Amino acid sequence: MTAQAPAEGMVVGSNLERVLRAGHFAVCGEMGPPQSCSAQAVLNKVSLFKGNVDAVNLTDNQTAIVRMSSIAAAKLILDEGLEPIIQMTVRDRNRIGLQSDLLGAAALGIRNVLCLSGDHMSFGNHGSAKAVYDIDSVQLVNTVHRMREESLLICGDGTPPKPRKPDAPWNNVPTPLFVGAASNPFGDPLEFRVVRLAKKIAAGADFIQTQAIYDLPRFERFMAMVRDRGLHEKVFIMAGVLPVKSPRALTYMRDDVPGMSIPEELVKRMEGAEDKEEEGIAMCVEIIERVRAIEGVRGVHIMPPMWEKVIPEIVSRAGLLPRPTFEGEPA
Amino acid sequence: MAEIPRAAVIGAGPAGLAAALKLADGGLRVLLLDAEDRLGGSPFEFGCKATDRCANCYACLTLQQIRDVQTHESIEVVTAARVTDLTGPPDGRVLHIGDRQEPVSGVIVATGYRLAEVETARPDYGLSAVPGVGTALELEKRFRSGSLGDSPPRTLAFVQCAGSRDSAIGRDYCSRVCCTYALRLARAIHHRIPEIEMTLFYQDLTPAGAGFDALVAECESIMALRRGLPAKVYQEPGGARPIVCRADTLTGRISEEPYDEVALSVGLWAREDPELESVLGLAKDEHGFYEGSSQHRVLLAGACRGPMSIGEASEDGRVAAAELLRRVGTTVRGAVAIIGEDEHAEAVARREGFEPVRARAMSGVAGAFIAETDEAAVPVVGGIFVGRRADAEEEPLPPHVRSLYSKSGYGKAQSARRVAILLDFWAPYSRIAHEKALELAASRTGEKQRTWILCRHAFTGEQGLEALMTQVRESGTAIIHLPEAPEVESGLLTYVDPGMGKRQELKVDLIVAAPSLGPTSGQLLDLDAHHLNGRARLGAAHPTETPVEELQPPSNPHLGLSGTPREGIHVIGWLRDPGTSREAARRAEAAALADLATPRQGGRAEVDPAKCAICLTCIRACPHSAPVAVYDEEREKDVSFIQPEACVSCGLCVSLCPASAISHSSHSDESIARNLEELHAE
Amino acid sequence: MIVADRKPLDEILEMVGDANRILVSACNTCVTVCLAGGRREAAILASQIRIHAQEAGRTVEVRENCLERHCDPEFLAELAGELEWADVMVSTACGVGVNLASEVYPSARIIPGLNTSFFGATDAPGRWLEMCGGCGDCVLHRTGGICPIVRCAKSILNGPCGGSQDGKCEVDPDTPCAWQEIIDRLALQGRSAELEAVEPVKDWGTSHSGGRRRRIVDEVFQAEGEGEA
Amino acid sequence: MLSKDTVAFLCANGGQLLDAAYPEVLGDAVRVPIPCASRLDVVHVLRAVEQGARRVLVVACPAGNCRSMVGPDEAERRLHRAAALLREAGSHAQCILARAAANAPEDLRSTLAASLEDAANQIEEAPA
Repeated sequence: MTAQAPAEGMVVGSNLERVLRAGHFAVCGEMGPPQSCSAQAVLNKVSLFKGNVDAVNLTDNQTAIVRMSSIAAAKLILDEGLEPIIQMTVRDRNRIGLQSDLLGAAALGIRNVLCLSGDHMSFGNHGSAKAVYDIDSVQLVNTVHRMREESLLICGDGTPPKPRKPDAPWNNVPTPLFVGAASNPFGDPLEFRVVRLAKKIAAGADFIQTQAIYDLPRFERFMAMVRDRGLHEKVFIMAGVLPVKSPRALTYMRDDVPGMSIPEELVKRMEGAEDKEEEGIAMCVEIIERVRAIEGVRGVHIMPPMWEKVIPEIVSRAGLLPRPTFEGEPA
Repeated sequence: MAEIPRAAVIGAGPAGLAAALKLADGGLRVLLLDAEDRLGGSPFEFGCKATDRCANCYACLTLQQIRDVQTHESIEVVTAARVTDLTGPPDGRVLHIGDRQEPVSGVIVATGYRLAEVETARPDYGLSAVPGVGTALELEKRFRSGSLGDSPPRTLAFVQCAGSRDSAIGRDYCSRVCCTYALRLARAIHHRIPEIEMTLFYQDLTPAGAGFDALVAECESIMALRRGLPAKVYQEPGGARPIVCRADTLTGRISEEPYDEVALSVGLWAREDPELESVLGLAKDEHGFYEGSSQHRVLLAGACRGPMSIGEASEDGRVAAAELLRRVGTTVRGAVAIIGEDEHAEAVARREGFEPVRARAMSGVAGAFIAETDEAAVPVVGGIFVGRRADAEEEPLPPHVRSLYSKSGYGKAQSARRVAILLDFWAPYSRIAHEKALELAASRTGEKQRTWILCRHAFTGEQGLEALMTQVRESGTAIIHLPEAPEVESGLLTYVDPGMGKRQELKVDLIVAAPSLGPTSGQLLDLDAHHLNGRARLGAAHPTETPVEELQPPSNPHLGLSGTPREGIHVIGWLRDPGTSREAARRAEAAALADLATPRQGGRAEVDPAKCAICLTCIRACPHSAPVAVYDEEREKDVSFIQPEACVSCGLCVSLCPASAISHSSHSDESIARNLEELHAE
Repeated sequence: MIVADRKPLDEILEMVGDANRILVSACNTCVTVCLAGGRREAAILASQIRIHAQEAGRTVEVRENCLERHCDPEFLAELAGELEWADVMVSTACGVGVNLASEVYPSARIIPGLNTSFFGATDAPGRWLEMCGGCGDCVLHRTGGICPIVRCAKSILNGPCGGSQDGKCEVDPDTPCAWQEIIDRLALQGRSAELEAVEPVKDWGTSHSGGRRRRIVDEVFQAEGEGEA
Repeated sequence: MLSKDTVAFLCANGGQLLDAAYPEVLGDAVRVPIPCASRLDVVHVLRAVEQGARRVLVVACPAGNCRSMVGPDEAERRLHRAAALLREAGSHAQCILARAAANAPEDLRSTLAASLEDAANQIEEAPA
């Protein structure tokens, strides 16, 4: 499928942005960089995503476990022709480090960034690390937005192309990044989740990826509140889905992952299934079909933990193939 | 003070010991006499019946009282003493103790009781004749020495009322303490030797004080409690075990069951001492208990007046002592706050020489109490929180049921033809309800009138109630025991007869029942600006207002039957143990007052304001609310101050203070360090 | 107040090393109130040091004292004589006290007996909770009196994060989520709308990031030399 | 049989009375009278060990039988802390809390017997 990219409102012209602005139902995948410097480990997975998704999230030291930098991993897949979305948490870098990495990522051709608080370091393998949390995720969204729209850093300085010379006129260079933020429709308190989403939009978020959705009624309530405030027209909301291959994975998320809501009938359904992997895929496809029908949901974000090989099947069974392609270079 | 002759106390059991201490603390010199060659009276024989918790039997307090009289400089103890005469004019009485002649200002008789002669009174119980039959006291001694545990019986039966509640032998009164004694002993035995299967045979379970319901419930889960006393206990033919033969009062069936051991709960009989009775002019009731004396300033205390528990006897001793002190005129009294409505309490307060102040709340700590009346704030020496009046607001009863306590309910019930009186179904058991029901039944003498009393328990603990119960039974009132409340409709009661197991219907014209009575609405407030000459800043240990329900004091022998953790605050009546309207309840009020008039003895905790960091640790930790924050003008800062009257000198704050700013006058760090030096003294 | 915790004895003993004359110096201010380093705790530590030496077959001499405050040089003057005698001083004051005592007595070996933890308040007898991060730029008026800097594990100014569940923090299910508390508190005060505004990035320059902080009251402070002028 | 290396802190309303009536139970232990178990001071326990005690015994009242309400519980908490402090300091002194009313020597005896047996077991288990 080839489509003409609508130029209207386009800010950076990343593949993801073009898909969304063209009104397609977008599909993102997610990849955890390796706990080593193995580039091969990253490259091995590229084929699973290519042609099946519009962009791939590269996690930033997910669950506070040290992994290859998301920017480096992003560059590796970018070179293979796969579009990355770098995740960026405020846990490990202060405003200097964050802005420096944003400039660097954009320089490498990365065009999408997802701003996060990050899992607390007490969950990871360096529990005794010093927390940074200089700015929070909402402020990071605004930082990226400002670097792109106003070519300004947090401190108010511009981003000139060359080192500053006294009295020399220059034009600041904007940092072209399509900025996203996360939203958890299942965190407490529910009403405030929508307020916080609004704050992220006000801060400049272009797209939203949600926490993995299992509890559809609650997600529907959330989306209704989103629509009541007209937020779905101000931001591209992509629903998170997470396929599982065992009931244990569900109960683990229910009991041990903060901010998750897992209906009991799904656990029972997985427990009763003969082919658990097949059931997990079927369940995921069903959820994609359900969320796609909800007004205001503009795409889906598939995050199979350590199970990337299932992506092609899910995307295909959910009727999301082929993915749109665009002629010409991004604007 | 030296001119006042000594007061004599005859009998050094709990009543006599308590009386002696009270008199001595009140400023009199005391001569404490006992016929035995040791102090302690009957409770000296009893052991501790605690499980994981204190059983509240008060027996251990006797040792404390003995220590206190022996170390009190105003008390002389004479054992193996025999009172032979009381001579002289009213203002110059002389007590003769053998050859010794001692001028006395007054005499308190506290000679206690004796155990029933079961061998002769109830030979059919086989005591001293059938192997395996003994008294509960003997059983307790074997339990304490460990010999019971070394070779425990498989089955053990307690038999209540051996020698009491038995008109055939002229003892138609309840000994009041034996049910609680046997149940506590059984619970203690179960705690240590759970494999013994125990059964207790009783007529009615007689409560003694707060917590009885809980004790019964606990015992029901560890042993069999069976209504109906044995007719006899005899030796197994060809065997060695005692056989308990009885007719079950619920089912009417006769059973003969062997037990490895049978323990008889021996009743309390009046002591007989013709010489003493004649010397002191003691009048006796029909059962031989003392009722009064014809002599000037001869007062009675404890179980010589009738069966009572150790705790009651101690309180009774204090009341008698307070009375004697008042007559001798040595005590300083003050105003006392009465919180909750009770004319009796006020009358008793006046009788005891206090000025009652009817208050809605009180605040402060001992030594600095303020009673809040509708008009003013009045300083008082203490506070008595009483239960509410019986005709005050009540907890709701089921429809069609009138309150036994309301004037209209009671009045209608007097004239109606067929009346059912329901006792402890919608309210915990109370002796006052029982008394009222019996009075109501006894007043219904009309020819066509019929009365049924339905209850879970029927008790006869109070003297006089036994006879009343017999009277109403004989005049045709049916007393029906049910494990749970009957179904109630208008004029109709339906229940399952526990004997026949069949549903029964009872048609009546009126149903009255005892409702549960809510507490009085008084409050104990915290310190405010009135206190400690306006210096008090905060007393943080308690919320600013303590509703009286929350003042429910824990059962604790050291607090007596009315005391609370806060010195000077007593809780009595409905809030504590709903007794009858008879004398015992009045004496509990008097005992509470008696405690207020005596300055507390013992050491003190004291704060060094220079070291105090006003960290509030002591204020928060003290269970007696003795420490308060006050403004120290010299240092221009808040410091902790321990109100001496409120302090019980336990030393808790001394050992907690992080600034080591609190010292203890009798147990200082230095004196404890000296004790520890003994470690080197090889 | 400053809330602190006794260091494990092993750590203290390692710092004390083979010193024979040991002074344990307590502080009668915050650390007394939080039951970490007052007279009593100093006496306990001294006793432990003696018992440990005894078990090891050594003899040490331990003295104890308590100053009103370790954070004022005038009170520290009391230590002069004792420090002449002592090989080492274990301070059961907070870190402030250890700093100042070391500055006043630069040649003395002064070691910390406590780990200084936080600025907190008594929540219940025997429990203290951190309440303030001392960031130098207070925002409590905007957060209903609840400090997001120390009460939120991620110091989020636009909270809560996605891990807040049932009012609890994702880091510790026993800890309330500060942002849930802020939301509830502002709702109680009818100020929920205020939370819609994006809180801008914080200036940490007033906090520890700015290096050693100082506070001067001109009215009282006299710079060196000024006094004589 | 307790010897002089045992220090017994005795509450005035329980332990002291028990000891007066049944002195054989505590044998030669060094008696330290305290007004209530809540006067038990961690510092005093440590001092006792400093002075050579190998065993510290506190005789407190049974639950619900304390004149000051909280003495036995307070004593238990403090003795617990003292035991931890002693272990931290490398001492093997034993800390025992007995709850016995004044008229319950058998309760004190059985607590002591159990504790002494525990101590004996610990010594046996410890490497030579």
